[in-house]
Amino acid sequence: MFLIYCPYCGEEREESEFHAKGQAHLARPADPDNSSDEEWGHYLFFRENPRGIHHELWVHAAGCRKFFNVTRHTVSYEILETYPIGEQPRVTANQMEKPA
Amino acid sequence: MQRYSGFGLARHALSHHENWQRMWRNPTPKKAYDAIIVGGGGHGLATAYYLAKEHGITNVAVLEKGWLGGGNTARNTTIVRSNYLWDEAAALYEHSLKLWEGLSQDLNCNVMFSQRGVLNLGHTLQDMRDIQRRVHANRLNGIDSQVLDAQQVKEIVPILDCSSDRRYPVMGASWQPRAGVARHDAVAWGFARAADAMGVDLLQQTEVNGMRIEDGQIVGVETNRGFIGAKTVGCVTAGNSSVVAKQAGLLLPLESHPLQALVSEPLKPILDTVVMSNHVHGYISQSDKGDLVIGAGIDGYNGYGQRGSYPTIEHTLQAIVEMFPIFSRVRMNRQWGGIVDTCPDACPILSETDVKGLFFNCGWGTGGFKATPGSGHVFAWTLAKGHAHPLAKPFSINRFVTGQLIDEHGAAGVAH
Amino acid sequence: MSDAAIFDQQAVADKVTGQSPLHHLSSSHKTEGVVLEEVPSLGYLTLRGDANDEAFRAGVHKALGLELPVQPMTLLQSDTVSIQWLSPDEWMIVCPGARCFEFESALHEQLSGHYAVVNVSGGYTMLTLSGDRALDVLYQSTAYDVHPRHFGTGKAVATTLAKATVFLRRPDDGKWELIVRRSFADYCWRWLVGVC
Amino acid sequence: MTQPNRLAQGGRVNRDRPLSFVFNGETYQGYEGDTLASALLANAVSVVNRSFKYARPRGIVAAGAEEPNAVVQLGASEAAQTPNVRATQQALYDGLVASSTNGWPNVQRDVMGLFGKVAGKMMPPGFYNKTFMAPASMWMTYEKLIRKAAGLGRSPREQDPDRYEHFHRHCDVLVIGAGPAGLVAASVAANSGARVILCDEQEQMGGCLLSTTETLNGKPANQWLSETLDHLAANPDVLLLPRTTANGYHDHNFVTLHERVAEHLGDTAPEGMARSRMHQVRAKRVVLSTGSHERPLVYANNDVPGNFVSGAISSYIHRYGVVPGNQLVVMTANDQGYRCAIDWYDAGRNVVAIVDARPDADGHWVKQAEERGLRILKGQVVFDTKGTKAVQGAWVSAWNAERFALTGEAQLLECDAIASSGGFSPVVHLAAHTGARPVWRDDIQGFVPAAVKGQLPTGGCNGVYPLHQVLADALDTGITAALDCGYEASRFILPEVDDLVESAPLALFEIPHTKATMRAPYQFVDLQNDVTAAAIELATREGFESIEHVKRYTAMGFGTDQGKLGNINGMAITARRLGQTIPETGTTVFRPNYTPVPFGAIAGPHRRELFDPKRYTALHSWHEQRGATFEDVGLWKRPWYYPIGNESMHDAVSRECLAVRNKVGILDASTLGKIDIQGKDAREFLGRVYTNKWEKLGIGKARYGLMCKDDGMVTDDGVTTCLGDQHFLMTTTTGGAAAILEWLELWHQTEWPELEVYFNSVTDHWATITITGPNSRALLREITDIDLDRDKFKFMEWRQGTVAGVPARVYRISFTGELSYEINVQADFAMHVWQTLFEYENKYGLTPYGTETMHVLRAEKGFIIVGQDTDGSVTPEDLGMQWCIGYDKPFSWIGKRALSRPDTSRRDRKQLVGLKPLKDDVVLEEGAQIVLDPNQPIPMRMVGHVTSSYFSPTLNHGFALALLMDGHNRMGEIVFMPMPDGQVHEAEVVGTVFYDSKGDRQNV
Ligand SMILES: Cc1cc2nc3c(=O)[nH]c(=O)nc-3n(C[C@H](O)[C@H](O)[C@H](O)COP(=O)(O)OP(=O)(O)OC[C@H]3O[C@@H](n4cnc5c(N)ncnc54)[C@H](O)[C@@H]3O)c2cc1C
Ligand SMILES: NC(=O)c1ccc[n+]([C@@H]2O[C@H](COP(=O)([O-])OP(=O)(O)OC[C@H]3O[C@@H](n4cnc5c(N)ncnc54)[C@H](O)[C@@H]3O)[C@@H](O)[C@H]2O)c1
Ligand SMILES: Cc1cc2nc3c(=O)[nH]c(=O)nc-3n(C[C@H](O)[C@H](O)[C@H](O)COP(=O)(O)O)c2cc1C
Ligand SMILES: [Zn+2]
Repeated sequence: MFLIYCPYCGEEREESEFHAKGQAHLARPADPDNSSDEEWGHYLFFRENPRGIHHELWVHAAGCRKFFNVTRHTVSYEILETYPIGEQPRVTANQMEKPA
Repeated sequence: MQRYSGFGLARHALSHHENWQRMWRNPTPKKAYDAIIVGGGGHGLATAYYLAKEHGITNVAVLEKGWLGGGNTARNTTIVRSNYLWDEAAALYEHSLKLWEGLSQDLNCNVMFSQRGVLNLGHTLQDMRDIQRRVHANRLNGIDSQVLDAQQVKEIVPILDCSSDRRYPVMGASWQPRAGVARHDAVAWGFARAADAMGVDLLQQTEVNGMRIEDGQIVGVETNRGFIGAKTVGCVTAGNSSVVAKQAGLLLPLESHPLQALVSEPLKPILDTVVMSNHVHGYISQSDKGDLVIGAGIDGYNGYGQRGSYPTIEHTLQAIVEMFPIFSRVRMNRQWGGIVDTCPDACPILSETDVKGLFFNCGWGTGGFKATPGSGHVFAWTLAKGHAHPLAKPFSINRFVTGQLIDEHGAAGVAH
Repeated sequence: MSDAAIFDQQAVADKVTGQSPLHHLSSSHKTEGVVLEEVPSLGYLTLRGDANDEAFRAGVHKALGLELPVQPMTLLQSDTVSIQWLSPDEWMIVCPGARCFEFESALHEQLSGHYAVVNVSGGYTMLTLSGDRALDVLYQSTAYDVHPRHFGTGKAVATTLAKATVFLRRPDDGKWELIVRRSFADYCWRWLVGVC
Repeated sequence: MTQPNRLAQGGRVNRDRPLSFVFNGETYQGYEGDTLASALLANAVSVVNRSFKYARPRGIVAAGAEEPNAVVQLGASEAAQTPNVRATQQALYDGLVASSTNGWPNVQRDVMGLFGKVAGKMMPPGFYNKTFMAPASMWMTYEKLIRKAAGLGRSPREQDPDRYEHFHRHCDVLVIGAGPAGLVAASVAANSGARVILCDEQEQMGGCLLSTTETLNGKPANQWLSETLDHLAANPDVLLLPRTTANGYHDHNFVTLHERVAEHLGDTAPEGMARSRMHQVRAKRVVLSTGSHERPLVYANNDVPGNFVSGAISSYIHRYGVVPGNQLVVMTANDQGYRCAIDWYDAGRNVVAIVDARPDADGHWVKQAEERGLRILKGQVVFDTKGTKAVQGAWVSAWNAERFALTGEAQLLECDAIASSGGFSPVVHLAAHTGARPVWRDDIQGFVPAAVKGQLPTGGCNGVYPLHQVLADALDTGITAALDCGYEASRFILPEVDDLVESAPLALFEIPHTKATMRAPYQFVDLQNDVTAAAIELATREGFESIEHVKRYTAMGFGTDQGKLGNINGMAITARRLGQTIPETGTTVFRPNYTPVPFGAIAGPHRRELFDPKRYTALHSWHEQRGATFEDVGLWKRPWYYPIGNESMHDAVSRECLAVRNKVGILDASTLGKIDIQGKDAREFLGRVYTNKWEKLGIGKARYGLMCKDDGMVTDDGVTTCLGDQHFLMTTTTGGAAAILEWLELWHQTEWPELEVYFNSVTDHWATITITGPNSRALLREITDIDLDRDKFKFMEWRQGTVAGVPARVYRISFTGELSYEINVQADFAMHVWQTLFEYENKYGLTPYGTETMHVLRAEKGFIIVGQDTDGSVTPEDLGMQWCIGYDKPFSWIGKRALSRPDTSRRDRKQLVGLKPLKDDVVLEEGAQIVLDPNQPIPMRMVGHVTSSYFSPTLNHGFALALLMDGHNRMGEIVFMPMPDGQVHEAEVVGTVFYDSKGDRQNV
């Protein structure tokens, strides 16, 4: 039962106020009409689905209605950061692999 | 293999049960096998069993990172049915159901497959339309399936509250009499024991953490116990499939989510069938031990933690109490979660990959227990021949590129 | 001023009476320690715009006589109007129903560029909770921390009320305001009466 | 009746308040303050149940949550039946009625017990899986018998008369367990200014202080206890919750507490009171001061009633003034056993012997026992029990711990109670719920909680046992908790407690027998599930080497006690059989619930009426008064049809349809999703999310739009109107409203933030009243100032004005194919407008119609319903809606690319067509599957299905819409729908528009 820090409301809120929207930073191919079937299929369906550090998209549905990104560990469920759309994560899997 | 029977049991009782043999060996890994199955869940073990039994390929290892049958096989609500909507899915699950019907005898292990019937309730007009559509399709596919009205539902499950003043009254249901439940652990153990008896090496505590690929051909896997060679590798790792795929440089159209279930304390028999409701969202049966086995919904986020969020459990029990108000004082004993590998179209992947010799059997998501024998059977064929079994063909990974999805969402009621 | 199509939706003929979403229930419920009441027929305006834009803030101030709250979860109020922060670019303005168009027009007069004002008066109603046990009612209804240490006067949040959503506000020490959506009002009312 | 085992004084029961209760049909007396278990023991009721598998007589063994045997059926009435109540945790109340859950005809004489004796040997673990396979056809019969024998209590057959509450709580520090550790930690945190919740599952707070003889500040523990509780209670920021079990510890410090508000008061809660209450707590820090469970030892026949864990005996004596017997033998591997013996002796009963498995114990309690002259047998063990329904003696022998064997002569000590203590297991359950594995500590021979963020184990739970150390540990914990939450820690003066020297405990779990494990009498590990040491040995013999396999093969820990008493012993026994250590063997996974929680409590008030919100439109009460039947659409209640008198649905719908086609009908369309869209890029945005074009739509005009997901599948549709050059009103399907708004925001916020546009829901704000039919213009004209002239206010336009004196926007759009107006007014005024229209009811034949009629009328026109005629696998092209696809729009709109994928561009996909049954009176069944050859064998090749089907009173025949493979090329073909009853329906494939194909009627 997560407690999620909404970067817009500026406080932690109950998971029940949010919707999880899957993998973050999914870029729609810039030129869909000229993308291959493989590219389009990958964009639509293929996902990182990592065991460990995951960057994902959430929306504060019952609160400010804003979408934002969450870096979360998919085993411990620990939330390591939340950050607005357009920003890049500070905590990444590569970083975590290195000894602290 | 020591045969099981009532008579044998009596004989063993006389010798104080001191002469029972191991169900399976604990072998040391060989350097190489003809085929490696990654994942010792029900599907992986069934694959190994049918490889040995139907295709004579016995130089096989099943690599399991934990204990056999400890993944989703250990944590599902054991509902077995075949009343899927689309022809491709219906054919695969019905193939499986037919195998279930002789499985205890085939494996010489009682998997307690109990054909007590499954009801999928409808609570809205659209539910009923979907039910009718599915039942018509089932019937023409040769699957036993009927549409029932609320009165008929009430006759089958008198304790179900079918009154019209509920928030979502029961309008009717689909009913598959041949469907039911089975003893999940026994299924894994039965396949394991039978596969072991034919020479399959079951390697527990053996985690695959890398794939060795040469010139686009798989040559073996790296494990915590060293490299093990094989030119045919079948991955049957359910919730962890994306992780294993990544080791081969592959991305899959999967997301792993927590799916939870719970049991009540054991009760005297009170519920004789399986009742599932998609709309109110709960499903329930009573195990032979007496506990009510209740399935919850999937959690929206990705998770490998084998646990989910509390509101999901809360909502599920609201649904159960709504359908069965008499269970209000029954108590929840234990809850747990599994990691389900969900596919965008709620159908599995049984497929070759871009790596020669490397196959995946995954994406069963919230509903693959029922497919255990069928999936193993079809996947063994696929591994043995090197290309997809006719029943597996529609379930290729490639469908996500071409767009030929088999969308079982909603259409099949609850996904279990 | 945008090109938005607006008109005075409140300007009804004399004989016309409005109906609150709770007209079929009683408008107040009292039990020991709690008073639950409906305040019907208020005016509600959704305001959208850029809080970082000084002109926008100034325009709102001019139109409503109130600062635009830019701190998350704050509620600013005057005798007639209140503004509740809903998100960095969204606010809820509550005023007497009869003056709604006046404020809506004033905003359009003062604002320019990328902004929006939407009359949503038909879409909400307000419930108030007061009494010693009001907190107990809220503890049973929302997962948000309403303890006075965390939810001081002048705070306002958008959160959940049982299985509905709500704008929960604390305009003064003794009273809680709950703004609920019209179609959910019956549910919210019954829920609150149930836990009162 | 007397209570033979009740002491004349002592205990915390109120002897002035006798209570009578019934157990298995006999009436007994206990006192206020008793548990059902203490009252049964006071009355010397020894057999309380029969075991699950072998039907052996069972008695009470413990005094708390860990009790495996005393699980009873409670309730005097049918509705109040409560299965599987743990007698040790059920407070006694006057009139309590309970019975054993197993035993036929009764627990004293159980015929299954005989069967268990004979057949028990035939029932090793896994026996089900090894038998009942032949003949296969008999299995379902066998299964019925197996099921009959299973289960503990029974479910009530009537509805629960009680209600349950939910409370959401927030605090700085949640302290679970109000023993000395919890009390100190809570006090320190509270004194420091933190918001504190302190809960304990027992009727009274105090934990071990309730039954200790140790003194605090030189006074009986009770003094310090009540002072401390009073002090906490006086703090307004402290919430004290007795009778409250923390049953689940979830991620991010979310803990569920179950408070038994009225379970101690009676079968059903008193008027106005909930039976129980779930507190859902969000805490910054959670202090786990849950103490420890004492482990019994595993020896032969250790299940015979009269066998106890030693601490339970102390509890019964000190808390309830009950001594469960006269002659006690204690077996212990630590000093706890001595305390039990001393308590027994001090209560005036006889201690036969203290059997200490250690050769040389000499701690404080040992000396105390020696001072009392108690007989102590050192280096010896109790390995077997004499008796079946009650303990008659203990078989004792010297033993060799290294060789794990008995040595020397066995001797029988006659007694009527045996207490054992193998050591303590910290109550780590909650600490492990979020996935952390407990950590083994050799020094205490137990598992303690792993380090988890936000979690602070202390006292017994942390493996700290001597009271003075517990207090010091808890003080540190309280300070840490306060500091972690940002408070300055306050001073707290710990009570003075003697530092009593204890002798070193021995790690002991099972006791060898003269016979090998497989041949020895049952040595129970898990009493509730009849799991024995032999069963575990057998499991390992059969190759089950993971503790999780052992659990599942033997059912160890599966019971309602979840193995609180037996699991660690089972793990130790497994470890020994596998030749490995206990930490190598590990524990099984701990999961919620700590103790079982009623479904009703978890469901809370979200039942019946409040199970899910019912959404109502502003006109709902009118529909009700008019006798409408309602349909659930999403959360909404929509009028389905309005029967008059005894009219059937068919008749009502026919009447409503004809009224629309011939006169005028009225529909409450308020549930449609409505989204206000403003901004200079609004038009561009619409062009990206809809399949069709929007750049030219002028102010005052409306257009139908289709929306896809990026996989090319239709997801929503509706009419969007242009209100201003940069201002639009989008309508969505009723069910899709919230999802579509979120969908638009998703694209805007994540993909195209540069577009200047705002979306706001106005679904609830606008009420929408549709009047449709040839008379609609005349009707509306009666009450509007808008110029309705057909050329001034054209189809697919909107106008502003007043209707019935209410400012309104009127849209001339049609979902029926008739001349229609959709009147939008602020919802508060909808009823006025609606009622005003009905003043003309008779003049124009105004007829209210519901969703069913709406469906018939729209289907006659070939208008789709997303979700009924589509199912997530249908493209706009499949629907034949190419007219609604902007192939050449500059932006590659959502869904466009997917349409050219190999499968989506296939020509023979399933496509929407009309079906006209060859027989006029046939109405095809919705969902019916279509075949081309009705005579083929099963499995048949299906080529599509009927999506919508109705009888058209206008056309006077049935008609349908269907998705048909290659359907657009099959016009005029005959297709077949085989029915379950053997009938085959035949229909001709036709276009989707059945009525007014030119669309003249809506344009009049
Ligand atoms: C709560 C719940 C309820 C369900 N209810 C139903 C139901 O009622 N009916 C139904 O039909 N289905 C149900 N399912 C789904 C069903 O459980 C699964 O689809 C099915 O059990 C999958 O079987 P499997 O053998 O593929 O997977 P698993 O049993 O999960 O086996 C996969 C194995 O792979 C192993 N593994 C993973 N990674 C590696 C690695 N790198 N190296 C070695 N081994 C590895 C895992 O340890 C695991 O043992 C439910 C699932 C859950 C969680
Ligand atoms: N060798 C020894 O001397 C020895 C060994 C073991 C225990 N002890 C005694 O144990 C004491 C330890 O004190 P403590 O405070 O840690 O433990 P405690 O046993 O005194 O208190 C623990 C409390 O937690 C409650 N509890 C447990 N699980 C709960 C749950 N899930 N929800 C709500 N309540 C729950 C119990 O009802 C109990 O009241 C010492 O004072 C000592 O006397 C001594
Ligand atoms: C069909 C089924 C029935 C179960 N019945 C019980 C039960 O009666 N008692 C119990 O404690 N657990 C029961 N469990 C749950 C298991 O104890 C366990 O939680 C589950 O297998 C997941 O494993 P884990 O909790 O060890 O991760 C059952 C599980 C399944 C799948
Ligand atoms: Zn927010």
